This record gives sequence, C-alpha cells and structure tokens, in this order.
Amino acid sequence: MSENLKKGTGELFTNVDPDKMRAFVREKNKKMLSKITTVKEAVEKFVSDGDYVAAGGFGGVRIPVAVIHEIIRQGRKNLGFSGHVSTHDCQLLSAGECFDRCDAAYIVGLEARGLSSNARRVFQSGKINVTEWSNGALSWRFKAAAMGVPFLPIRSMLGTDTFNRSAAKEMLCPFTGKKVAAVPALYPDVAIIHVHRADIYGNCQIDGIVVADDDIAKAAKKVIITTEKLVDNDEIRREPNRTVIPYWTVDAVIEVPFGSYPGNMPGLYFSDEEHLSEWLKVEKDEQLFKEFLEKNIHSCKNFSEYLEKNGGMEKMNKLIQQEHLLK
Amino acid sequence: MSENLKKGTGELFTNVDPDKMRAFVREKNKKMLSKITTVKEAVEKFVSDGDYVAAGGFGGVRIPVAVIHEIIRQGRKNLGFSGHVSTHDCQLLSAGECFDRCDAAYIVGLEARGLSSNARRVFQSGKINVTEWSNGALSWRFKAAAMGVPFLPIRSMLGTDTFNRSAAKEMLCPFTGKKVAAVPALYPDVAIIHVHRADIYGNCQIDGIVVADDDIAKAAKKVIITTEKLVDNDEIRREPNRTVIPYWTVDAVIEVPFGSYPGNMPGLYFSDEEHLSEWLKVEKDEQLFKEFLEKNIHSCKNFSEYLEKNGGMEKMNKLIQQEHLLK
Amino acid sequence: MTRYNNMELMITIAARTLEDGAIVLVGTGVPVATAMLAQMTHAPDLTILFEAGGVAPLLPTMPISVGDSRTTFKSLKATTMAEIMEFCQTGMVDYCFLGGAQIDKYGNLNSTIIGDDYKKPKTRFPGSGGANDLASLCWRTMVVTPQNDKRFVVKPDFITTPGFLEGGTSRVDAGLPKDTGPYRVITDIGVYGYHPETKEMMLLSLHPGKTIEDVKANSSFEILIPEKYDMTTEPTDEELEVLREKVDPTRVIIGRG
Amino acid sequence: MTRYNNMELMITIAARTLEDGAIVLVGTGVPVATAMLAQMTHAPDLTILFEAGGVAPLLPTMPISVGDSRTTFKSLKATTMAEIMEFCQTGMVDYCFLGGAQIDKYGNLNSTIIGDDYKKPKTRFPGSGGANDLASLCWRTMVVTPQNDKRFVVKPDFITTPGFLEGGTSRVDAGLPKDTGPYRVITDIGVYGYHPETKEMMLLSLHPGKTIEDVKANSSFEILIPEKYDMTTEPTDEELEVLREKVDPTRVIIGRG
Repeated sequence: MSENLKKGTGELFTNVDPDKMRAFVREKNKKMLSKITTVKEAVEKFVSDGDYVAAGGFGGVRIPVAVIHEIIRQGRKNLGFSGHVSTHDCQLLSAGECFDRCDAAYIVGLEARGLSSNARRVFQSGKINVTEWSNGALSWRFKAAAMGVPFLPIRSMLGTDTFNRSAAKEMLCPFTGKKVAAVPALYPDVAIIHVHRADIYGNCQIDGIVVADDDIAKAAKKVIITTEKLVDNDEIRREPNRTVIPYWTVDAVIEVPFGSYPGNMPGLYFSDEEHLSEWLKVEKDEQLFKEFLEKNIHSCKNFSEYLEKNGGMEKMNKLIQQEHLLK
Repeated sequence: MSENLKKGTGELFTNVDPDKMRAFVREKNKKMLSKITTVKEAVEKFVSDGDYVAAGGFGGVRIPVAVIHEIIRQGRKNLGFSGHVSTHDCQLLSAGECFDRCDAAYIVGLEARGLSSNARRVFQSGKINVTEWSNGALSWRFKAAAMGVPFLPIRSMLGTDTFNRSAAKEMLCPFTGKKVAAVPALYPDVAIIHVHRADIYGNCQIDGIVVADDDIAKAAKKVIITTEKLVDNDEIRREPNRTVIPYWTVDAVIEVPFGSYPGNMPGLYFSDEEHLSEWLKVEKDEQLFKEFLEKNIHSCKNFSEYLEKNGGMEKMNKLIQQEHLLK
Repeated sequence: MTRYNNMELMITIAARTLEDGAIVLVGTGVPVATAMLAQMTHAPDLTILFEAGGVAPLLPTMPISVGDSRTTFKSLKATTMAEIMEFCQTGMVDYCFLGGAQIDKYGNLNSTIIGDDYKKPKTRFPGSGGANDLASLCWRTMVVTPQNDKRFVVKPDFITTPGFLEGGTSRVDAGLPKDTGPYRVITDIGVYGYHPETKEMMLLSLHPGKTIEDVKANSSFEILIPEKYDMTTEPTDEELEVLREKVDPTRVIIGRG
Repeated sequence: MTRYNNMELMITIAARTLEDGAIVLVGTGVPVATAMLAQMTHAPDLTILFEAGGVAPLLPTMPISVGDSRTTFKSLKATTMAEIMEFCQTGMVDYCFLGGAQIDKYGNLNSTIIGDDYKKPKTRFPGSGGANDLASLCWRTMVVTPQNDKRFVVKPDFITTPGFLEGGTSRVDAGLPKDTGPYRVITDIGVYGYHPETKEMMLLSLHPGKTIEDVKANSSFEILIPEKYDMTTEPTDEELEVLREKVDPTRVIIGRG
C-alpha cells in the first residue's frame, strides 16, 4: 500500500531532525539575563545573509516592522522566509529584495486591501524558489518544531496541487490505516516577533490573536522581540497565565512603541490604511517606489524617524483613537 | 524495516478514528444556550454505566470532586478512566468501585502524601484491565483528539515496559527515518472538569496550571463543568485571552464553590491535608473505611453536606487563609 | 431597475443558508458581511470564527483583516491559528466561505497562480492562505463569486483548495474527512449545488431575470441543469435594510456592485 | 556523630550538580528541596519547572504536589502539562530528578509493579507519571535514593522509565533522543555515574565513612569500581544552614533521615 503514497515535490528549506535542534538548544545560554539591545544591533548580531526568517503576527496585525526595516537597511540577502499570512511583511521583504526562497501559504496580498504589484513582480520573476503550504500546514509545521517532534499528521492539503508543490508526504495512520498528510517541523534560524509586553529577559505577553507566535518562538534558533512596552519582571509574574513566550527562547529585546505601524496593534492602535494604500499605489511606478523606499526606509536612521515622517505623534494619536472608537 | 517496529500489547479502550468523533460533534447542538443544571442531574443525564471518563485537574489540584462523589452515589459501574495524574480522584473512584478499565499514567498514589491502600487493593485484584502510559503520552493522546488527528508522534515511552503494556506503536518518521512512538487519540465519553470561572454557556477560565483540561474538553463527547463562580458572559469577553474552554464543547455547568475540596484550588484555597490523611488512614481498616464512605459520600444529599460535615465555612476559611498566607 | 445590486443579492442568499446555531468561519469582505447579516436577521446564535484566532467577537464593524482588532473585540476567546484550524479539524465548524480566481465543476479552487509554468507564473496570487485547510476540514464550503467563463474553468491552472477533486469518491479517497466538501456556489446568475453521486456542479436556483442561457454562457464547463430547479427568492426589504444600514453602512462591499 | 544525616548529605551533593543557569524539572520531596538549595546557594539563576504547568515560581515554601498553588506562585508562566513535556522534548531542559522502587545497572527504573504477573501484581505502584517522559527527553536524569540490594536489582520487574535500557547504544537505537540518559545516582553510600561505553553504573565518589564493601553489599548487580574514584566532599556549614533553615524548616524531607 505504501508505494502509492504521494510526496510533494517542493524543496524543504530547513532541517527537520529534532536532534539537531536539540543539540543547538542545549548550548544556548539559559540564564535569565537582560537581553536589552537596539534594533540595529539585534539585526547585526542575529540576522545573517542566507538565514531563514519567520515573522510573527498576522501580516498587518502585530508585525515586527522595525526589525524588517532594519533588515532591509542593512541589506540582508538570500534569506528564506515563511509566508504565513505574510502581507505587509512580505511586501517589505520583497521591496528590499531580501529573499530567494519562501515557504508560501499567503504571500503578495494584503487581504481586502488588494495585491502588492511589487511582491508579485518578485514572485513572478522566476528567481524565487517557492514551496507551497496552507496557513494551517505552516502553523502545524511550527507546532511540530515547538513540540520537539519531526512531523505532525494533518488532514488538509491532501489531493491538491498545494500538496504537490509542498514538501509534505502522505502517510497511513498506524491505527486507522487512513491516509493523512505528514508535515515536517519548521525550525527558522531567526524569529522576529512584536508583542504588547515583555520584560528585559524576554518573557512576553500578547493581547488578542496569538497566531503562531507561541510556537514560532520555540521553533526558532534565535528570537528577536520588539515590544510596545517594557515591563518589570513582577508584572509578568502577576499574570503567569498570560505569558506566551518564555525568556529562555529569546535572544534580544527592544522596546519599540508603535512597532507594528503601519499595522494594527490590538487594543492599542489601528492600522494606517492611508499609508498602506500609498504603498500599494507607489509600487506601480518604479521611480516613485524607489523614492518612497529611500524616504521611508533607507534614509531613516531608525524606526522613530519613519514614524516621524509619517505623521509622528499626531498620526499615532489618530490611530489610537481609531482603535478605541473602532471606526 | 517496518517489520521490526514494535506495538504495545495493552488494550485500546476508546475509538481512535477522528471521522467517528467528527460525525458525533456535527450533531451536537452548538447554540450558545444556558447549560445550568445540578450535579445530580448532570450525572444522571451525561454519565452512563460503561462510559469512559476523564477528570480534569491534577489529582489533588482543581479536581471535580462534587461530580465524582455523585458518580459514586449514583452507583455508576464499569466505567473506564484515564489515570492522568489521578490521585484523590483515583482514590475516590476506587472507593466507589466504579471502573473496570484504566489508561494508567499515575494511579493509586497521592504524590508526597503516600499511597492509597484501597486503590492498590483494587488494582491488585486482577479485576481491572490496565493499559500503561506516561503522563506526557496521555496528555498527547488528549491533544491528538483535540487537534482532530488520529495520532501524534512522540519521543518518549520507547524501549520500556511502559511502551510494551501500552497501546502505542513504533513508527518511522517519514522525513528523518528515525523511530518515534505513535500515540492514538483519546476521546473520552465524558469529561468532568472544575474551573475558576464559567458563564452559563460553558465558556471557562482557569487560573494557574491548566494541565490537560483545554484538550480534554475538546476531546470528550460530553463535558460537565463545575465552577467556583458563575460569571456573566461579559466577564468572559473582557479577557478573551484567558478563555481555556469554549462553550460549544460543554454540556452542563454547575456552580460548586469549594468544588475541588479536599483538593487545592490555586489562588482560592489550599488542600485539606488533614482530611486527605484521614482518607489514607481509614482505608487501611475495612469497617472504618465503610463507615467513612457512608458518612462522607453515600449519606450526603449533595456536596454542601460533605463540606458541612468536614468543618463547613470555618474549615473553608482556614484553607483560604492557608492559601493566601502560603503556610 | 431592481431594488438591489448583484452583491446585495449574493450576500442575502448566502446569509439565508446559514442556520441559527451554526458555527461559521469567515474571511473579510463578502463572507463576514454574509455572516453578520445572518446574525442580525434569522440567526442570532450564529457563532463566527476567524482563522487568525478570533472566536465569536461582538463585531462593532466589519474587519479589514481576518486578524484585526475587531475579530477579537469582546470575543469569547482570542487564540492561535492552529487552535482555530484544529476546531475545524475536529468537526466543530459547519461552514466556511472561500473564493478564487478559478473554480471547476467539482468546486476545486485556484488562488495560487495563472500560467502553465509554476516556477515563473504569469500571475502570482496569494496561495492557499487558510483556504485549503478550511475547505478540507469544515463540513460545508460556500463560494460566493461573480460568474463568468474565465472564472468557471474546465481545468484550473492550479488546484489550491480541494473541492470534490475528480468527483465521485475521489475526495474521501484522497484522505479528506468524510462528508465534507463544496456545498453551495452563489453567483450573480444562480445558486449551485453538486450532484450527489458524480459531484458535478448543478443548478439549484436561478436568479430573477436570469436564464439557463446565462448559466451556460458564463461557464467554460457544463453545469448540470436538472429538470426541476427553483427561482431564487428575492432579498426582502428587511434584509436589504439590515445589510445597508447595519452591516455595511459605508458600502465597502455592497458598493462593489 | 556526623554533622548531617543521610538525607541532608544526598540533597547537598545533588544540589551541587546543578550548575547556575540550568533548567531543571523537579518533583515534590527531595528533588524540589535539592533545586531550592542550589538556587539559594551557588545557582541563583537555576530555572525550576514542574510537570503540571508551573514555570519558574518564586517558591515560598516546598510544594506538597507537583501541581499545587506554590508551583505557580509568582511564576513566569502557568501552562499545560503537554507544554512542559514539549519543553523537555525540544531539548530545553537540562536535568530531571526521578526515583523508583527498583533500579538496575543501566539506570532503568521501576515504579509500576512488583511481582511477575502484570495483570495481578503483588504490589501496584503509581506507574510512570511523568517519569518516562522526563527520563526520555531531558538531557540528564538524576536519581537520589537510599541504596540497598532490594532497590538495586539485576532485573526490574517492570521497566517503567528508560535508563540506558540494555546498555551500549541501545538507548539511541530505541529511538530516544541522542546524548540523553542517566547522569548521576546519589545514594547514602556514594555517587555513581555510568561507563561511557557500556553504560553500566560506576562509582564516582564514596561518602565519608563508607567503603567499597558497602557499595557492593547494597547492590544486587555489580557496580563498576574504577581504579580512581573520589571521596565525597562533605556538606558545608553554609549548605546545611540554608537547607535546614530556609529550604526545609519544618524538616518534612530532611527529617526522614
């Protein structure tokens, strides 16, 4: 029976063997030390050309924009990345031409806002090695890694071209004899995650949707956290049921207020729909887009300057109001 | 290679096929209706002779004692149950001679307090069909069920008699070729869980250790919730990140203050160590034990009467103080 | 002149499909508008889930993202994507709503690429997102889409999301959960279901003013036309009022026409 | 008369094994006393986990259950048992502490039954609990136990929890994670490790006043005695003071002797 089992033809970009990850993890310094640094230093130290990167959040919600800007500014190339509802983050990394391979579940689009013409150009160029997955499959791949097992059985993907272009494998359940899809653990080299609250050690709490960030933090070799607010360790300990990411997985912590801008930060500020529309618009004109990127990313010394250029506190206050009035 | 793969010889007491559970779940009424009832009615309606029962909590912490007493009072027989750190709950079900089969990970003991001589007598009688597991394996069996997959691969149990007497199977990872243990999904007929807060629909929040109760609620066909405090639906919606069990899995909700007594309820009251010692002591004398059970369970019309007989509010206040002074 | 446009018609019909007490997983746009309309009319106890982690919010307005703040506004639970997908995998979720650039007669959907060279596609679309999971794991897949012969194709360039695959029993044979699959396709021309045996798309009801010719002319594959089919019941004034004034007062969705 | 009893000696020696910055998973009794002593002496940054879901609490006193309130008192995280076991499975956890009714020369442990009829055992014990998982998944398994020939057996009646199984490479061959396994056995007579190749239990250090004869007389299997072994360094006054006054002031554990 097993000779009829299908395998996806997509490339597997990362190691699947949990014993390799275990050996890495064993050597990590697990002391509860301060990991406070700057975005610039974190990217210099923890993101290298060729690394496989996973971004937390949900495309335009709770996304680590400051770190992605810095990755672009520092000119990282040949990255791999997981397109797990990758919307504005995919748009940014495409703008920086930072990657050459991608596990794609949701890329090039910005949900209801439309499609990024530049991200499409990049993905249509033939220069990107793409392996297909579903959002669920990528979530479960992170979960397998976070659980410390080499794969998880799932019941989606079967029978489709998404499966055929993935690196999943059909297998038979040892108990029911029924077919399931096995999806391999995904261990990113670096995870970049933006959270609501973190202490200096990297214990993190998140409000609203968690997406896959609990698992991504555990799955990744290195973890960079940006946080809206640095809080005292006592505050974490006051609500231990709310802690999503434990300190020992984390390598860098940076306080970046409005760090998800122009994305939404649940409970704090809404997305800047005007700015995202501008992105989609300028991408259609090569020269305009170049100038736009120069202004908003390359010429900015840091994320604060980007915020300043896009309306500063006045704009942020508007987005805060929008979030709370829910309009 | 696959002919060398081992299988545990233990009996599998429950269905593994997720399609059977899916068909059951599809027919469940998923309207958000009030599920308020009494412990007596809930047990009459949702626990039948022969059912496979899973209790939430951790043996002596956040355990559904009121429901277990009622199961004993109503004389349920031939139950199956999962001994997932089953300490005082195992002691109770053994006292009631309610079960004839058990998935055992931790049974007959009360952790540092010692072993239950009556539970041991029951398990040494030869009348109980036991299948061995580890705590992790049972947790993952509930998780497989909660995830909707027929099994999960795990990296423990291998090479031991625990595996040999389980119903797990060795298998090779389709990606690494390495051996893992596959543990089958566990779908209990009934889950009984005690929580800190629930609304009338069954949305539940838990403080402190969650153990496996998130998964058990999703894995079980029927779910009975006792709660320290009934709260308004608004209160659940104020902290959606804290909701562990969603209403649609739940069939019955009963407010039972001190419902984990004589167990500990994190943040509310400590365990009654004197009463638990008395349990261990009287079990050693058949006649005394009979009288003890008559007094504490059979002759009680409900859980309040049991609390009253064991010191009532004065005792409860003492346990509350013990919890907060942590002495 | 009709009292409603095509979008209003499609949303209204789709909303009627959702029975009270069902659990539905929606995306932004038409799906969430549909679920909100159902909730505000005949199905107050409809439970709405979002794949990013929002469970049963009290939606103040339509979300712009499947994960934005509104999807957890006064919600019952805020969680992970994996947990939402696992709710679907356990059989808890009755309906999902999907779309795509192409659909075939078995309800298979393409939202990945147009072109015959996967490595260098003519057009790259987002890919599956959650669509493949939802269509695999929820009981009933709903598609609401304008109908034309470029979208209703004989062979999609890529099957992103499973319908009935090659028809007959092929969906279950592939390992997908029993008794799941495409349920309704609601277009600007009619409402379609699937043949119980062959699983081919089949006309269920024709919209007012539309003809069998419209059905045929706007599909590249042959849609089964049974001897008996219904005429679509038009949106009521009440449905239109709720849709226009409560669900989509700024006409973000229904303004599309 | 010594300045300490056997329990105090074993706990002190075990505590020294735990280096600062390590992550350790403990049970109630000796294990948690050991971890607390280490934290209060040389290893302030030791992270303590409990299998029921408590992560790095600020332990006010010793818990009586692996899941009681103290295990999440001002903890960094309160979670599920599965998540704790998964931390172990990912390789994050350095040490676990286990015990059992029987141990063999490869460090395999029995906490399930005594007797040769599994279906009707002479004595039923709790079973694995989390022991099998922890010994499988943490890097180093510590055993702290009084030593005698009934506990140190040639063939356990049941192998609940894996040590090095049949020695040599058999542990890895069984599929258990690489480079894990029994690390130290600390008894009232000596400290034992395992032979790097054969994986047989081996004397590392002898406690003050104990002899090789004691080692041999109190084990039913042959313990390897290398040419060179250490003499155990006695507990210091400071260690004893912290243990007696801060860790276990009511002598619940150390009172056992």
